[in-house]
Amino acid sequence: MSGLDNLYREVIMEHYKNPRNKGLVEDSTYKTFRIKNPSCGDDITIQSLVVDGIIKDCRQEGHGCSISMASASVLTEIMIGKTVAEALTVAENYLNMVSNKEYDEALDLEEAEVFSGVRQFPARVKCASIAWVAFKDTLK
Amino acid sequence: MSGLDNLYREVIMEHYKNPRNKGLVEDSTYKTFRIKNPSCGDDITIQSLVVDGIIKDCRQEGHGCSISMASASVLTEIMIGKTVAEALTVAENYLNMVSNKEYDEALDLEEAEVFSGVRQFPARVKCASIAWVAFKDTLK
Amino acid sequence: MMNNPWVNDFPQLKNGMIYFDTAATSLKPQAVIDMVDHYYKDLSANIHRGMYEAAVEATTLYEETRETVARFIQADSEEVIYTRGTTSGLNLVAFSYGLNQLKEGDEIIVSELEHHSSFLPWQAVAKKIGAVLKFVPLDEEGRITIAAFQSVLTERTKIVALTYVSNVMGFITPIQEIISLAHEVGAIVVVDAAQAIQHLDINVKELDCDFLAFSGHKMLGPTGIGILYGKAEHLKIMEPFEYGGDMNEDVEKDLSTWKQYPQKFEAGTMPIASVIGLKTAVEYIQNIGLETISDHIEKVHRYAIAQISQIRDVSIYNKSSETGIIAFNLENVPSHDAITFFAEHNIAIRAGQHCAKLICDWLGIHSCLRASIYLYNTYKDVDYFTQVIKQAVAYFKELGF
Amino acid sequence: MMNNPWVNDFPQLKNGMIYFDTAATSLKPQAVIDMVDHYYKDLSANIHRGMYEAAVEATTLYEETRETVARFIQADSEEVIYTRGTTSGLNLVAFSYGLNQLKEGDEIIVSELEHHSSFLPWQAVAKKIGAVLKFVPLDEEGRITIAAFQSVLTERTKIVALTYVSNVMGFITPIQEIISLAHEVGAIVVVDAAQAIQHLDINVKELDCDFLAFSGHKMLGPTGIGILYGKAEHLKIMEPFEYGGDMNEDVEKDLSTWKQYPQKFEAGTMPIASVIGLKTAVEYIQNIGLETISDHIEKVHRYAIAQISQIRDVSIYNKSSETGIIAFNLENVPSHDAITFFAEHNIAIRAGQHCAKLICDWLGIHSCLRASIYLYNTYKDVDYFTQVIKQAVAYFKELGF
Ligand SMILES: Cc1ncc(COP(=O)(O)O)c(C=O)c1O
Ligand SMILES: Cc1ncc(COP(=O)(O)O)c(C=O)c1O
Repeated sequence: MSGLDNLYREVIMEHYKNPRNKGLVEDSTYKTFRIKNPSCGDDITIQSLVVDGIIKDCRQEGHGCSISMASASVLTEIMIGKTVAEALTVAENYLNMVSNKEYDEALDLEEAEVFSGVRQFPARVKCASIAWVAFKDTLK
Repeated sequence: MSGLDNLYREVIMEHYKNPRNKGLVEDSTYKTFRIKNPSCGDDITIQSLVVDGIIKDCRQEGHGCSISMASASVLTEIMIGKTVAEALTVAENYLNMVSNKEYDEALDLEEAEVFSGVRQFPARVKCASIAWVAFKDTLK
Repeated sequence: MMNNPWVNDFPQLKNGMIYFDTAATSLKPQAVIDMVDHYYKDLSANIHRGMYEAAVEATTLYEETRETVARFIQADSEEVIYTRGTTSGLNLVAFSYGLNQLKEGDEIIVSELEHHSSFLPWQAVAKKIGAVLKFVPLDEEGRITIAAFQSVLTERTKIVALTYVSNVMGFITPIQEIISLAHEVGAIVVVDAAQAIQHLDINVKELDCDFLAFSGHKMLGPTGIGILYGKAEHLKIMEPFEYGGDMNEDVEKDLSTWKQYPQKFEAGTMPIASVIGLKTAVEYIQNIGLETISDHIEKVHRYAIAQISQIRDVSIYNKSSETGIIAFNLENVPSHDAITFFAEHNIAIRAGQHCAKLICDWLGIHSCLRASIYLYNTYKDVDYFTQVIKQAVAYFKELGF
Repeated sequence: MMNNPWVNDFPQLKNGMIYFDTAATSLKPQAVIDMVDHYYKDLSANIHRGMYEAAVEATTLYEETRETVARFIQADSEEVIYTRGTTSGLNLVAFSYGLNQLKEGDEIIVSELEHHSSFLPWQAVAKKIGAVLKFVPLDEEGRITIAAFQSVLTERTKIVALTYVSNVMGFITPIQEIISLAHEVGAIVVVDAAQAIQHLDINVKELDCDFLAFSGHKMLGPTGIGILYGKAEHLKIMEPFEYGGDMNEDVEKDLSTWKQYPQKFEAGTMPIASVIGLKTAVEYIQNIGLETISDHIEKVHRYAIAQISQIRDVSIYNKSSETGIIAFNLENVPSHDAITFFAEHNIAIRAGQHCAKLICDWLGIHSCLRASIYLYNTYKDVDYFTQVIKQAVAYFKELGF
């Protein structure tokens, strides 16, 4: 069971039960991106507000498994306040980490670090990635 | 080589080189049926003239391998003069013989008997059948 | 409790996995694997056009498969078309028959129980033509009933496209009665038998269905092969769906002509190894007998329902399923969280929408777990499964779900 | 003369058959057979939606195949679509791209060298739309030349659908130059690579082709799987060809949306075992190297031509073929008579029109024999073949042909 416990870390459960920055805003200065994963029923929307190259706000909404929900919540918390360049670097490294590819281990992924357990569960990589992929798209 | 010699019997070669009843007639009282086998390039047309239930004439035309050409030639020779019912019985039995199914061995297939060697060559059954199938269709 | 005499025929069960995912794809008996192997090792040869021994044997097996399948469903062998699978077969009907026969305002009856492969082709055709999709209202259990079907059947109904057995609910559609009602108004009926063929004795002549499609890989056969049955009178008038080698009679620069059905629908090199393997799969099923198979499934299924429905915090959506499919959720646990627990315990079940989103919508859920029971499942499998479900419920509860 | 180091990899050669029929379908190396077996024995599981180990491994192998194939032809992996074979791939282009992009009067360039699978889909599309089919005039040998291509290329040309290597003549089309000329007038180029992929190092980015299709079974891989490469910019705008499970993003009763390419073109359960086997086939070819393979074929082919062209009463139609295909006839002997003689001598060659009737028409013959040389053929095979041809000539002459 150590594998599973590694996946369902306390921080993750905490974010799942108390999601941060949840709920979308109706504001066209936000960039919005939605991703659905029809095979599992995940449906996540991310919104970002970028002002002068800095992410001023980041919102999330949707439904799905605990990993996808928690990773969306963690994402928004981490990203607010970062420059777009920083945000992209963190997102890139996070996505590489969860999919067990090479990533910059020196880089501080902050709370997102807790998703490292996903690496042992290839079938859950998508769950942990979906919000972050949507986020990257809001910065395009 | 005995198998091959069994296939290329003298009678067959004789019909191949001197085809009987070759050439179609332009006469709408004849029933005409054409079959093409696109994978081997066989192309055979059979014509029958039936008067009062008796096959008065039978013509053939086309191109293909020696077996298909000879069997068309033998067909026309055998069928002329037969009643439609007799003709169908002979054709049915011939087709069963070449495809190695059960057939009435007591029935006289006349010269068509020489095609019995085809049974050993499943891939040539179509060659030996094509004219006879077309013939049956002219009687429909 | 008796020992399951078939388990040993399935090499994949040797590694201790508990396989409850037959509705996605079935395991393959050794005999089928051997047949595919035989083709690749000894017969690798393209069919219909070779004269050498391997080509002749391959061609013979290939055409014998058609006859075997035809006898299995009581069709004539010319009415049996090889396809890539159920999906391809249903698309063939929608685009080669539907698109050419329907006109604006015509009605197509489907249901929310349809697998996407039975629904989306008709949605696409309806959109192209301006035809109208109508849904059979499901009863409170989620079933298609005859009365509900009658409530949407009209003189404008031209196509009825329904699943024989739902891949989520496992319910059997009263298809025979539906077919005869549909024919009364001149509609044709396309039956998705992907989940029926491995459970029910299907006689297409008696059903009088117009088309019926299924997949080899869900009936103990290889991947990449499916069957489309079509009534001769329809196949005769249909245009080919794909054009290419082997389906034509004559090719000229300006005009070509096609072979008779079924060949006119089989363009290019077909999945020969899979076709041949399907023959063995059908024979394997026939040797055991569909009645024996469904008896076994029914017993194990009843046992499973009795056990699982006693577990608190588990919702089963289809307790009365006739075909060994159990759709369920652990309360408050998204199915993708739950499934990982089962995978860790070497149990193969499935989570998600099962390519049938409309029935999830109807159930008011985002997704669910699906366990499907087949021939090679045992009471012991169910006991272990029950125990793991209990553990899962406890585990996720403790995590705070 | 060196021993052929690859013969032993091919179990089918163990029974003494001389296999000169690779252009129809290739033999399979043991490694490919083992991979297919591995799937059926250990991994039988539907992909993309399972969490258990077998499903995860099957999914991984399935997607790795896409990457392996992508690297093999220098494509991006999203541009690699799994199909049932070349025929299906070319139909997909004709009906999903062609039918929607062409309008009346547009011109489609094809040639008499086309396999029916590369010609008939476009003939059908042209007929539906009122587009015009134009044929590249072949040179005296039967080749497509750049000058001849230019003579039919106009501002109205929208599609160029040509074979890379002819399956009867074995000639290599100067496709790279043709592609760049076609692009100058804004036409797109669909390459039939069914006979090229196992001989030539193909770099789709360098070729700059718009679509390129080939089959697994002709390149040492399983039956029932093919690849369609398409440029991202085209795939993006194309409608799906088949609709069903796994290719949709959202399904609602009234409207559905599709996944990105390549998934939007892969409806329903794909031929998983064959996909996975294709990976091994590509790797087998890569390990040996296409250059080594074509060197070997060229040597054996040159040797064969030298031998066979000395036999009286044999006509060879393509002495200068670059790819090991020999199209020939025994004088006055219909090819179907001749072939039986070779089959009796355990030589696998092919007779007929080879799904390429237009080139038979062009050659002025009804049909011909075709021997195709590949990796596993040896000089000894050629010696035996030569001897049997001589015997055949004598045999049929004596019979009176
Ligand atoms: C040049 C060419 N194109 C297309 C095809 C069709 O390939 P398949 O039958 O695998 O679909 C073939 C092989 O038959 C071929 O040789
Ligand atoms: C009811 C039903 N219809 C259609 C399909 C599609 O079958 P395939 O994916 O083999 O084409 C399936 C299986 O996925 C199914 O369960």
